[in-house]
Amino acid sequence: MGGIGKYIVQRVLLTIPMLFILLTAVFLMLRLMPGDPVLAMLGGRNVSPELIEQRRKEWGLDKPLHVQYLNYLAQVVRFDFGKSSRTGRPVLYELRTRLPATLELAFGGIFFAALFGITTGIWAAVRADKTSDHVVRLFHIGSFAIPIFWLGLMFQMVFAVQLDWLPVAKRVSGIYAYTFQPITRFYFLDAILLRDGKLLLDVFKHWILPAVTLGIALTGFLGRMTRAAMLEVLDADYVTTARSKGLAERVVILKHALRNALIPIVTVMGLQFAILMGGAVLTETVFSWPGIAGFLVRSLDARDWNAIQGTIVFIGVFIATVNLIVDILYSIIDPRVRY
Amino acid sequence: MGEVLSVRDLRVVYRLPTATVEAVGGVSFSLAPGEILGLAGESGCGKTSAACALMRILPGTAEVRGEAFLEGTEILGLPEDEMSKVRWRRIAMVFQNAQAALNPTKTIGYQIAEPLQVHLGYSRRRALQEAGTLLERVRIDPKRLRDYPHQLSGGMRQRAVIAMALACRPAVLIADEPTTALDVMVQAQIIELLKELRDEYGLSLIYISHDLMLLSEICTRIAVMYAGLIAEVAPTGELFRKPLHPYTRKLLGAVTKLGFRAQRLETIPGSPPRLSPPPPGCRFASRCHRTTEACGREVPGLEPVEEGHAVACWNWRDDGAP
Amino acid sequence: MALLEVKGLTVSYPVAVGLSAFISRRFLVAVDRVSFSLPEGRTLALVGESGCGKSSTGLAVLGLLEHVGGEVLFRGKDVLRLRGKALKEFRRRAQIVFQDPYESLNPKMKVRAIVGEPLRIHGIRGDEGRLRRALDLAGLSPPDYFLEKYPHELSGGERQRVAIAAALILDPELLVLDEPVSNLDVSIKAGIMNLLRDLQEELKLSYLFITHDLADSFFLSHEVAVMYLGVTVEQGETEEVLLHPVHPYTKALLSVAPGSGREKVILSGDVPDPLHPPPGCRFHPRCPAAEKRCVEAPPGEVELSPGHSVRCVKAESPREEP
Amino acid sequence: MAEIREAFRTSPFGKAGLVIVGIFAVLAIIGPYIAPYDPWKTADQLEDILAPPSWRHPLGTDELGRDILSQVIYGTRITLIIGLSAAAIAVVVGTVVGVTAGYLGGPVDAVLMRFTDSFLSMPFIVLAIVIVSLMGRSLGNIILAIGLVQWTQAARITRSQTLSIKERVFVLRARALGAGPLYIMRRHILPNVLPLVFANMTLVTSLAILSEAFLSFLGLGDPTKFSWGIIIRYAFETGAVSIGAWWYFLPAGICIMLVVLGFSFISNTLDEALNPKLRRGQVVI
Repeated sequence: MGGIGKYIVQRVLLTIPMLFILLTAVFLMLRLMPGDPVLAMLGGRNVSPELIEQRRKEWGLDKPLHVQYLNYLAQVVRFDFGKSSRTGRPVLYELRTRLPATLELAFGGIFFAALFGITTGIWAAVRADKTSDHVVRLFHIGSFAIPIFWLGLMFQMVFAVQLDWLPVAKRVSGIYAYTFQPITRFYFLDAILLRDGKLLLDVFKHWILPAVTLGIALTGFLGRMTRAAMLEVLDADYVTTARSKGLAERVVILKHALRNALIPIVTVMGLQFAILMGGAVLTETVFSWPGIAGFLVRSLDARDWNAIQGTIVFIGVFIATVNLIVDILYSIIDPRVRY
Repeated sequence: MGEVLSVRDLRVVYRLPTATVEAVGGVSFSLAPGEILGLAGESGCGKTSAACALMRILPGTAEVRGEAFLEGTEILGLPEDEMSKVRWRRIAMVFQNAQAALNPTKTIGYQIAEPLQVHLGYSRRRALQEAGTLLERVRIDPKRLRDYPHQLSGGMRQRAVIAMALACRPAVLIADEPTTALDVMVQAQIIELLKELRDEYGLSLIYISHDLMLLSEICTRIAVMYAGLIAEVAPTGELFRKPLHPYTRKLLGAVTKLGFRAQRLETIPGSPPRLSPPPPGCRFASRCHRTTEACGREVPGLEPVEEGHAVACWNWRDDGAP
Repeated sequence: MALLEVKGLTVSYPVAVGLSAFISRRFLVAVDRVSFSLPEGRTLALVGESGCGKSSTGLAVLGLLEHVGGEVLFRGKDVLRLRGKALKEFRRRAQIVFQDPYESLNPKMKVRAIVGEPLRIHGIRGDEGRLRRALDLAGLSPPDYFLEKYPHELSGGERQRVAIAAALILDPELLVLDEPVSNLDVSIKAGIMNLLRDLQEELKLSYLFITHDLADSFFLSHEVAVMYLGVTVEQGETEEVLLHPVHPYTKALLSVAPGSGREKVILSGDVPDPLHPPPGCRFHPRCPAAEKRCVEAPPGEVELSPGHSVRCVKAESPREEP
Repeated sequence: MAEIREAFRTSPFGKAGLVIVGIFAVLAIIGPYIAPYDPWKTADQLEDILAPPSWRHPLGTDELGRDILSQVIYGTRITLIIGLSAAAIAVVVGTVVGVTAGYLGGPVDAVLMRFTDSFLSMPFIVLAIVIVSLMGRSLGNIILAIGLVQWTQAARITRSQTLSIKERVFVLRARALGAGPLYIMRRHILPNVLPLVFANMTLVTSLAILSEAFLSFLGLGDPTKFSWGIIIRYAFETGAVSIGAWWYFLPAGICIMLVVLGFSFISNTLDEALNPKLRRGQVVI
């Protein structure tokens, strides 16, 4: 199994140039965009030239580009993104405290996407070209076509405002906002650690709508992929062989077809994660969810330079890491991957 | 008596959205114990469709008619759950592309052991043990049970597929172009192995190939198919010595031979008829060099000529030996 | 003087082993110091199993590969060193026909464009007559029927004839035929083989005929070179080599060719991985007559009779028939 | 071409897609002439503020008493312009990068693809947000931003297609004839890649329309125009959800969904026509 270790090391090494390109791209984008970033950040017309110069110095933007670049890299390596001008706290602190919220939402999204997407995809492939297949495909395309924020608004209106079954927004109800001291900031985990059943229920009620919303946004992609991959596998000779060996259809599908169909699905999972984070921006905005994406949007509104740069780099590194994990996972399910 | 498999008037019709294609148009043959019957023919002649029909693994668009008695039991009309007990246990198949017939994410051992567990109720351990024995029998190191298909060479993969097919000791094995994708040397290895296994396990084989020369090396009898029908069937030696159907003769004349440099090779003008629907008379009539009025009117049946030799041609008598 | 003279031709391919391809590159030697000559109007067949380097040799001769060593003299000029106009002139005089007519024709182009393409590339004013003549030569008549068709509207044999027509339109002297009939049904293949022979006679073409089928090479070639793992083990007049083989590999290969009528010499195992070729004679691990000295050093080429040479130590010291 | 026509003929989804997109295209062209009101015209009377649908205002009014039906009709043109132009930018950039990387291979390919990968690992919405908020909220900038973040997919698809065509024997044959790289790209690679590019363009258009809606919803739309996303943004800002003003955000959302659905149907049908693997029911002979 030394092979896998070597593969992982190689894969990690390959991630480095990618991160480097990403960091450089972010840097260039933020510095070379038309328009003066300082002016843009200060956001007003009536700003004195002195203030502009002062800010420019403060942010090191008066130095030559390559010096700025090296400073930036040095910062990033130390995970030091400076202070947020909006909140006054270090950007890294802001991101760290918000990450659990985003992760809780993202896991929910992946969970529901897999639940709706993979199961319906398999179902559609097995019943290819029957009416149920067409219905499922329509559902897949439909879930892709619905603007996710709009879906969130609809859910809010139906389940929160009209039916009053679930809360409209936020992670917990108002009463907990002051009494509840988060430990891990993963609220599910916190509620369990605190042995507070009511809190757990409250957290779940707040979580379910945003998680389902985010999940549906991904269902279309995942479902279509699953169906296509499954169709291809079901057509393969080895599936015919498995069937003719006398295996029950359930065994053929679960043991022979599914694993092979999952291989291409896992490869796109990494890309899905980038889409998921994009979806999280919208979901967090709709549901006032206190996560990283919401933080980015508010930082943009406030022209909070350090926070914007820090958040983008953070998200990029985060997604690259997830892609890395997905790739390694892939090499484990597919024995054909040569280490 | 003593026939393992007897097929009567087998027909396969594909009902496609755009057309109805009669891929096999009424084929009858029988297989004696220990016999190796060759099904020869060019692409599209229906040889694979016929084989898959016997295994009952054709897609839903295909309609199968006729009868096939396997060890006395009619299998084409069996309910699917009965058939799934017969399939692989009494009649198994080796596909052309061994790479595709093996699941890339399961070990060779797992795949050979599977039918033993399903059909013979072996425990996992016993099945794997037996799989090891089978691998050894097809001359693969039993250590390779744990290998994945991509770790084997092309020849080994095909041998593993043969081991998988023979796991339950079936009475009949259908080999569909098992060596077409392989080199001659590996092909020779596989053929030698199949002959040995036939003797050892008392197998009967249906060997499908487009290569008449290859069939002459392994088969006891050869049936030449054309456009969904058997044109001629004869013991191997006899077919090569005394081919009667014009198609068989042309085919034999078209083959390049070692040691005999022909001035020209026989060619067959035109192309096989469309089978949607098939023409009314003899299907070879449009390409035949001697046709009579009967040829365009009615399909000739297989007419026995000698013991084991039959031909489907209206004019075989007039068309003296070559 | 020979039309084509190949001296010490070596072809290697860079091998990407997983992700490490970014860090280090290794080379696989597919063809190792192969020499032969092809006189005008004659056919040399390169035969061997897949991976023996015969196709690489064909492509290298046309200057289509990178990492090629040695000399390829076409009318005395080294193709591997030709550039610019001289290279283009060579490309006009040497053409290739590939194995798979489904693959070698651009599906988006009509026959007119495909056959006319060589004229366009070489900036020759294409007149209709030239197109028709090429189609006619390739046996596609009437040409008007074919000119406006797309490849998918043609049968396999017709497609291969289109490929041949496109190869003939520039009046070449050398044709590299890379398994031109391997994917075709017997009856269609026979027509193409006849055509190739007729064309050679009519146009005084020289063929480099690459094939895995010994019988085909027997039909079409004047000389044969047998390749194994990138090395020519035996070459000479076709009848000499294929009827009185000397090298143990040639003998084995001939014996397993279907219909050869020889006693089978079935070599066990597979051809070794070309990345790690065995030391000494490359054939020794599978050779039925191998001895100690075969491992020590690669055998030199021995000329048994004028034009018939073999690479085997047993032939070097002619004590007995190896 | 024949297989594409055949695919649309046999697929009800494909036909539905053409019809939906066709209707909205017509609406985009003639919209301003048939809209009942000027979408910017505010109400004179109080009862016209946030009024539910009525005969006077079939889709109700917003918090300033502006007619929502007219906003939606005006929005059609803006939405389609953004969608199609952004998709055009994305597909042109993507195709150039993809074909170049695929055909030239080697280091050029490696660099371009690493670059594409790093783009892919950035949520495109996040990138677009940053670009628009830095460059300003104008129609042109929004188109540019969406185009610049959507090209990666087109690049990947054309690259892999180029790679597979490059290995096809007919390309080798052209090389054997002495054809240069430009000739091969023009005569052999592009004709085989373009149909896929075209199919991809319909998909990217629907993604671009969604992206525009996302940006507008996040408050980054062009404030001088009405697009469907902006209407929903205004509804969100007004708190239409909590006061139950469903007519404010329902129509625009349904329009987005329909148009995206239409383009997706077309793209699916094209995919199936061009990718034989997805077709079913072949004969086994």
